Amino acid sequence: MSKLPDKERALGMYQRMSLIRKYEERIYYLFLEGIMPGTIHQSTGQEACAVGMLYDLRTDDHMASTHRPAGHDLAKGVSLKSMMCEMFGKDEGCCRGKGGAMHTGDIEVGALVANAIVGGNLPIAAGVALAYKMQKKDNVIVCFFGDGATNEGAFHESMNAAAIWKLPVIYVCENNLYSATTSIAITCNMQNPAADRAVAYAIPSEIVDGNDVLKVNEAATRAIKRARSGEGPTIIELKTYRHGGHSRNDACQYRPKDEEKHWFDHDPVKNFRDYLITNKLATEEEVEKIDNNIEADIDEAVEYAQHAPFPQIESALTDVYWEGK
Amino acid sequence: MSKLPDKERALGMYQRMSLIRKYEERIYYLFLEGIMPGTIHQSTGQEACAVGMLYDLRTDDHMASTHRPAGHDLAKGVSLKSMMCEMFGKDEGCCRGKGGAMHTGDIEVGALVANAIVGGNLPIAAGVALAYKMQKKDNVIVCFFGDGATNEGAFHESMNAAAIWKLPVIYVCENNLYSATTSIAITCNMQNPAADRAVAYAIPSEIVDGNDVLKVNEAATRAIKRARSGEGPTIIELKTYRHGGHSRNDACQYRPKDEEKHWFDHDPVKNFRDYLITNKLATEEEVEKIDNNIEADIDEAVEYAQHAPFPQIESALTDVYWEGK
Amino acid sequence: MALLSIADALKSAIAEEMRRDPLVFCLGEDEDIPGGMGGAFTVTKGLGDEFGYERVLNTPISEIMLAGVCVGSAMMGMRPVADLQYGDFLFCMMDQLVNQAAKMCYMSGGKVHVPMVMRAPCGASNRGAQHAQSLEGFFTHVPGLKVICPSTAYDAKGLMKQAIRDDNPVLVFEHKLLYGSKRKEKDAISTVTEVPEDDYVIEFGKAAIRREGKDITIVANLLMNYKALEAAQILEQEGISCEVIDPRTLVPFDYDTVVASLEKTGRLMIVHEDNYNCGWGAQLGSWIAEHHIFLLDAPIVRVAAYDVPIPFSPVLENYVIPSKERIVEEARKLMKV
Amino acid sequence: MALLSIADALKSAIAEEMRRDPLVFCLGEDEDIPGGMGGAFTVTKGLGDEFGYERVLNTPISEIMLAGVCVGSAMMGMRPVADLQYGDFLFCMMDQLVNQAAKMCYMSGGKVHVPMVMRAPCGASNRGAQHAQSLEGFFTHVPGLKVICPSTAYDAKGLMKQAIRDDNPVLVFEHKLLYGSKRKEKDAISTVTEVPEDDYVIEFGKAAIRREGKDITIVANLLMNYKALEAAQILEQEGISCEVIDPRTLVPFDYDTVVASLEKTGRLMIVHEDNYNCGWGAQLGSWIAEHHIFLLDAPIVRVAAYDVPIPFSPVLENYVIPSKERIVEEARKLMKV
Ligand SMILES: Cc1ncc(C[n+]2csc(CCOP(=O)(O)OP(=O)(O)O)c2C)c(N)n1
Ligand SMILES: Cc1ncc(C[n+]2csc(CCOP(=O)(O)OP(=O)(O)O)c2C)c(N)n1
Ligand SMILES: [Mg+2]
Ligand SMILES: [Mg+2]
Repeated sequence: MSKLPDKERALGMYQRMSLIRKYEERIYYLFLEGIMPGTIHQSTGQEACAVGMLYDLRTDDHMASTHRPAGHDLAKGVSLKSMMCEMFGKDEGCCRGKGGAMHTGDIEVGALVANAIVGGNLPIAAGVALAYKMQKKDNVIVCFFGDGATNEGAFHESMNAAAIWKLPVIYVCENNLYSATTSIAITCNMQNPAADRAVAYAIPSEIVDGNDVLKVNEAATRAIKRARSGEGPTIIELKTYRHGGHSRNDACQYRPKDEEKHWFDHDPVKNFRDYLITNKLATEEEVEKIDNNIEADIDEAVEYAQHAPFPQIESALTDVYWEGK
Repeated sequence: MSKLPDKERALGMYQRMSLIRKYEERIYYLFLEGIMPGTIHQSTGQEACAVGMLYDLRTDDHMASTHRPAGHDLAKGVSLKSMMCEMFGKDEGCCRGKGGAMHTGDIEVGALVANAIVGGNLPIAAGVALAYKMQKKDNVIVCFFGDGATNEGAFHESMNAAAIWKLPVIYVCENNLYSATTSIAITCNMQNPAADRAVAYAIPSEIVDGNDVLKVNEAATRAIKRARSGEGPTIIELKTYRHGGHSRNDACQYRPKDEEKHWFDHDPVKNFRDYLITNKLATEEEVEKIDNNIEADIDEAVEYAQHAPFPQIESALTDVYWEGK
Repeated sequence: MALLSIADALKSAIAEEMRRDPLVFCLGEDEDIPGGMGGAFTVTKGLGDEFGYERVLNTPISEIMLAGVCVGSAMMGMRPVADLQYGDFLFCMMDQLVNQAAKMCYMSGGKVHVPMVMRAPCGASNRGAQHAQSLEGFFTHVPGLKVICPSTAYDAKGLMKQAIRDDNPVLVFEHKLLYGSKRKEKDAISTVTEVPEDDYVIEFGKAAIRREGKDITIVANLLMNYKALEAAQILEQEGISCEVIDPRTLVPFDYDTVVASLEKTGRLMIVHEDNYNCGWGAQLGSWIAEHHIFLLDAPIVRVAAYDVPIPFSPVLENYVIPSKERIVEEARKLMKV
Repeated sequence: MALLSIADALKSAIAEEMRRDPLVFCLGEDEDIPGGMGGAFTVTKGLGDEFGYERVLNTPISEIMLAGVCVGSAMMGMRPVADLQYGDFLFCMMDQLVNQAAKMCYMSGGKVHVPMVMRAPCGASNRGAQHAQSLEGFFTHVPGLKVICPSTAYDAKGLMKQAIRDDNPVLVFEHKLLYGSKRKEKDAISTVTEVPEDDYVIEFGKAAIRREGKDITIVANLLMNYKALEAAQILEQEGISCEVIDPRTLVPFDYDTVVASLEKTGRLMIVHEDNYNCGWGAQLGSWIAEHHIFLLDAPIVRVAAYDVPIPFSPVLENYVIPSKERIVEEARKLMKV
C-alpha cells in the first residue's frame, strides 16, 4: 500500500495520465478518420508507467523513448501543440515535421528524439549518462523499452556498460506481454525478461505493477536517488498492458479475451481516478474539471495543428548536417 | 578427482594436446623467422579445453571456432598438413589459401570455417543446431568463444535462442582472463562472465578447470548427453590462460607476473603428462614416442607446406558464389 | 492463372517451395502468429497453419541471431527464408550478412555454401527515417550477396522461387507500396495481376523492358519503375519516346539489355528511390561511361532520392523521393542537350 | 616541425584536441591498457597516462554499445573519438551509425547534433577476409555522415583535428599499411614526414594534387594514392604524364579539383582498394558522366579491388588489390583509345 501522496502531486500525476489517455484516444480517432498520415504505436493503458517514472525528473534530466513515445513525451513535458503538429507533419512539430510519430521528442525539455529501432535507444541512453558523469553533473536519464527489446543484443551491451561504469541511467522495461503480435512467453524463458536478467550484470532491479502510478513513482524515486548519488543504474520492470493493437494496422486478435479483460479492468487511469476520489484527494468535480480542460486543450491543439503550415519543401534538404543554432 | 580413463583414451587425449602444443610452438617459431605471412592468435596453454571438449564428438558433429582456432581445429581432426598449408597460403590449405590463420576449418571433419568476428560464430552455431533439430538428427555442435565475447550482443541473442528452442548446442567459454590486452575484470562485473549469465536464459551451466583435460571431458560428456537427448544447450565456462601474447604483435606486458607464474605452473599439457605417468597409464618412453612422432609429423607438414604450390592467382576470383561440387 | 498481388505472389512462391522441398523453412519476428499480421506485410500469414510452427518460426527480436541462424542452418543444408519487417533493420544484422553470409563460401575455399533468403521491405511510406530506406546501394557493394528487387506479382513469384533455389545468400527488396495487399497505404500501387499457378522461375540477371521507346533509356527499379512508366506516358504526348527498363535483379545486373537500348536511344536516365550518392545508379552510370561512353549522345542523368534521411512529413517525403514530375522534367532537359 | 608517422600524427591530433577541449575523450577496445598496444595500431597508446582513464576508456567488446555511447554522449556535448581496431567491425555497429548517428540531427529537426569521430583502420594486410575490407563505399552512401581518409601524416593530423571539431559524425578510414608505426607490416609504406607542431586543421572537401600531369587524371585514395604515384613515375618514362589527386575526404567530395584536372587531361582513372561494384569510384565516375561528359576524351577507367572477399594467401591478395602494375597497364590502354 502506497503512502498517500499530497493533493497537488496526486492531481498533477492524474492530469498527466489523463492527458496521455485522451491524447492517444484522439490520435486513434484521427487515424480512423484518415486525416493523419503514417502509422502509430499507442500507449493507451501504459500511462502510469510514463507518469510514475518521469514525474520527478528535472527538466534538465533526460528521457529516451521508443516507437511508442507519446506517453513518455507528454509526461516529460513536450508540448501538446508541438506533438500534434508533428503528427500532422507540420513545421511547428517538435521535430519540424521531419521526425514523425515514432520520433517525437524535444531536447529542450529533456526528451530525446524517440527511437524506432527496438533497442536502439539503450546504448544511447548509456552515452547520455556517461556524459553526465564525465561532466560531473548529477542528472539522470530514464530509458524506456519494451519486453521484446530485452532480446536485442543492444540490451545486453548497454546493461553491461551501465553496470561497469556505474552510470546514472534508469532502464525501464514496460512489459506489456507482447512484442507486436508475439507473446514474450515464446521468445524468452524468463518470467520477467528484464528484471530476471539484471543479475547477469549485477544491476539492482525491481518488479512493479506498472498500472499503479504511485508504486511506479516510488520505484522511480529510489532509482533516481541511487543514480543521482553515483550508485549507478537500476533496472525497473513494469507489468502493464496496451489497450489497443500494436500499431494502427493491428486488429489485435492474438490476445486471449480473458487476459484482455483482466488488464482492462486494471485500468491505470480509471483506477487512479477512483483512488483519488475514494481517498478524498479530489472530488468528482475537480477530476472532471481536469478532464474537461484536457479535452479543450486537445481540441485546440488539433485545430491548431490542422491549420498550421507545412514545412517549406526546401527544408527537406537542411539539417542533414548541423547548421548551428 | 576424475575417474581414471582407460589407457587408449588417455593417450589419445594426450596425443592431441601435445600436437596442439607443438604445432603452436612451431608456428610461433615460423612467425619469428618471418616466413609466415599475416598474424596469428595462438592457443598455447588452452589445449585441454579443445581436446576435452571435442574428444568425444563424432565426425558428423560440428565445432565452431574463433580467431584463435588452431587447437580447436586439430582437436576436431582437421589434418595437420592442410592446416600448415593454409598458414602458408597454399592451394592445399584447408581453405585453399583463401581463409588464413583466423579462418581455418574443414567441413569434411565438422570444423566450420573459424570466425574472426568476436561473437560472430555464436548465432551461426545456433543455426547449425537448429538445422539438426529440423532434420531430426541427434548431432551436437560445440561453439567456442572467449571471455571477451560474452559482452557482445551476439552472445545474448544466441543464448536466448538456444534456450527457447532447446537447441543441441554446447556453448564453451574459454575464459583466459583477457580479451586482447584488457582484463575481463574491467569489462564485466561477473566473476564468471559466461556461467554467471546462464541464469538469464535458464540454461544450465558449469564452471570447470579448463586446464584439466579430464574434468573438461567429463563436463563435455554431460553436455553432449543433454544435447543429444533433446534437453537443449549447456554453457560451460573453462578457466584457462594463454601462454603467449594475444597475437603476434603483442608482447604481453599487461599481465601480473605472479598471475602468469600461477598459470604457467598449472600447465595443461605438462600436468597431464605427469598424471599419465604417475597413474601408470603410460611410461616415459611411451609418452616420448608420441611426442617424437608429433615432431616428425610437424617437420613433415612444414616441409610439405613450404614446398606446396600457391593457388593459381585466377582462383582468387572463384568461390565468391557457390560453384557446386 | 490466379489474380495475385505481390504480397500474395511472394506467399505462394514461399508456400510452393516449402511444399516442394522439406528443407525450406521461414522465420522472422511476428512471422505468423495466429491472429497476427504475417510479418509486417501479410506475406507469411497462414503459412504456420499449413506447415506447422516448427517450419514457420516466430523469432525473438534478435536480428543478429536471426541472420546468424540463417547462415548456420543454410550451411547445414536448410534453406531459410527470413523476413525482417522493415529493411532498415538490416543494419542490426549487418555483420552476419556482410562478414559471414557473403564471405563463408569464399573463406572456406568453396567447401561450404549459404543458401539463404533475406526479405527486406523497403521504401518510404510516411513512417519516418528509420522505416523508410531503400537500401540497395549497401548490398550491391558486397561481393558474395545477390540482390533482387521484384516489382510485379509475376516477377515476385518467379524471382522468389529462384532465390530460394539459389545456393547463395539472396537479399530481396520488396517495396512497401507495391505489396498491393489489402491494408492499402496512401500512394500504394495495386500490383494485382495474373500470375501462373504452376511452377516457374525467373533467372537472375535478366532485365525486363517494360515499355519500348527510342529517345531515352530509363532504368528504374521497384516503385520508381511505375513512376517512370507514368512519366513516359506524359512524355509520349510531348513526342519524347522512353524505353523503360526494370533491372529486376541488381546483383547480377543485366548490362546487356541497357546497352542494347542505348544503341537505339543514346540517352540514359537512371531512377531509384535509394539516395543519390553511391547508389546503384552510380555503378550503372559509371559502368556505361567506362564501357560504352561512345554510345552516349548526352550526359547521363540520375534521378534519385536527395541525399537526406527520409523525412516524415508527407510534403517533405514527396519532395525527397523522385516523382513522375521530376522524371518528366529531367527527361525534357535531357532531350534539349 | 616534428617527424611523425600517420599513427603518431593521429595521436598528436587527438592529444592536442584533448588538451584544448575538456569535452573531447577517447574510447575503444584495448584503447590504452598499460603495457598494451594502444588500440590495434598504437595510435592511442600513452593517452591514458596523460589524460587519465576516465577520459581514455577501455571498453568491453560491445560495438553496438561503443557506437551508441558515442551518439548519446555527443548529443550531450561531449566529443567522443572512438576506435574500432579494424574497420570490418563497423558492421557490428551499423545500426548506431546509419540509423542513429547519421539521422539524429535531421530527425530532431536540427535540434540536436552528434559530434563524434569513429576511427576505422582499413585495407588488406594478409589477415583474411574479415580483417581486410576497405569500407568507404558503404558510408559515403549515408547522408548525415562525413567520411575522410587521410594518407599522409600532415593530413592525418590536420584532418583528425578538423574531424574532432566538426559538429557531425565523422568516419575516419586509416589504412593499416600507412600507419608507419614501428610494428612494420609487410608492404607497409613509411609515412614519416615533417608535421607542424602547432595547431592547424585541414578543411574537409579539399583534394590534394599529389603530382601534376597533363595526360591522365588519376584519383586515388589511401594506399592507392601511393601506388598511383609509383605508377605515374613509371608512366612518365613512357611519356605518359599523370596528374595524381588524393581526394582526402570522400564526403564532402571535392569535385572541382577533379574537373579542373580533367580540363587539362580529358582522361579519368579512379583507383581504390574498396571493391569495384558500387564503390566510391562509381559515384565519381557517374558524376563526371552526368556533369562533364564532354570533358572526356576517352572512357573512364576504374581500377579497384575485384569483387571478391579479400583472400588470405599473399599471392591472391596481391592479385585482388590494385597494384602499380595494373594501374600502369590500364593507363597505357587508356592512352591508346
Ligand atoms: C531492430 C528492430 N527490429 C524490429 C522492429 C519492428 N518492431 C517494431 S515494434 C516491435 C515490437 C516491440 O516490442 P516491445 O519491445 O515489447 O515494445 P512494445 O511494442 O510492446 O511497446 C517490433 C518487432 C524494430 N522497430 N526494430
Ligand atoms: C566484433 C569484433 N570486435 C573486436 C575484435 C578484435 N579482437 C580480436 S580478438 C579480441 C579479443 C577477444 O577476447 P576473448 O573473446 O576473450 O578471446 P581470446 O582472444 O581471449 O581467446 C578482440 C577485441 C574482433 N575480432 N571482432
Ligand atoms: Mg511489449
Ligand atoms: Mg579471453
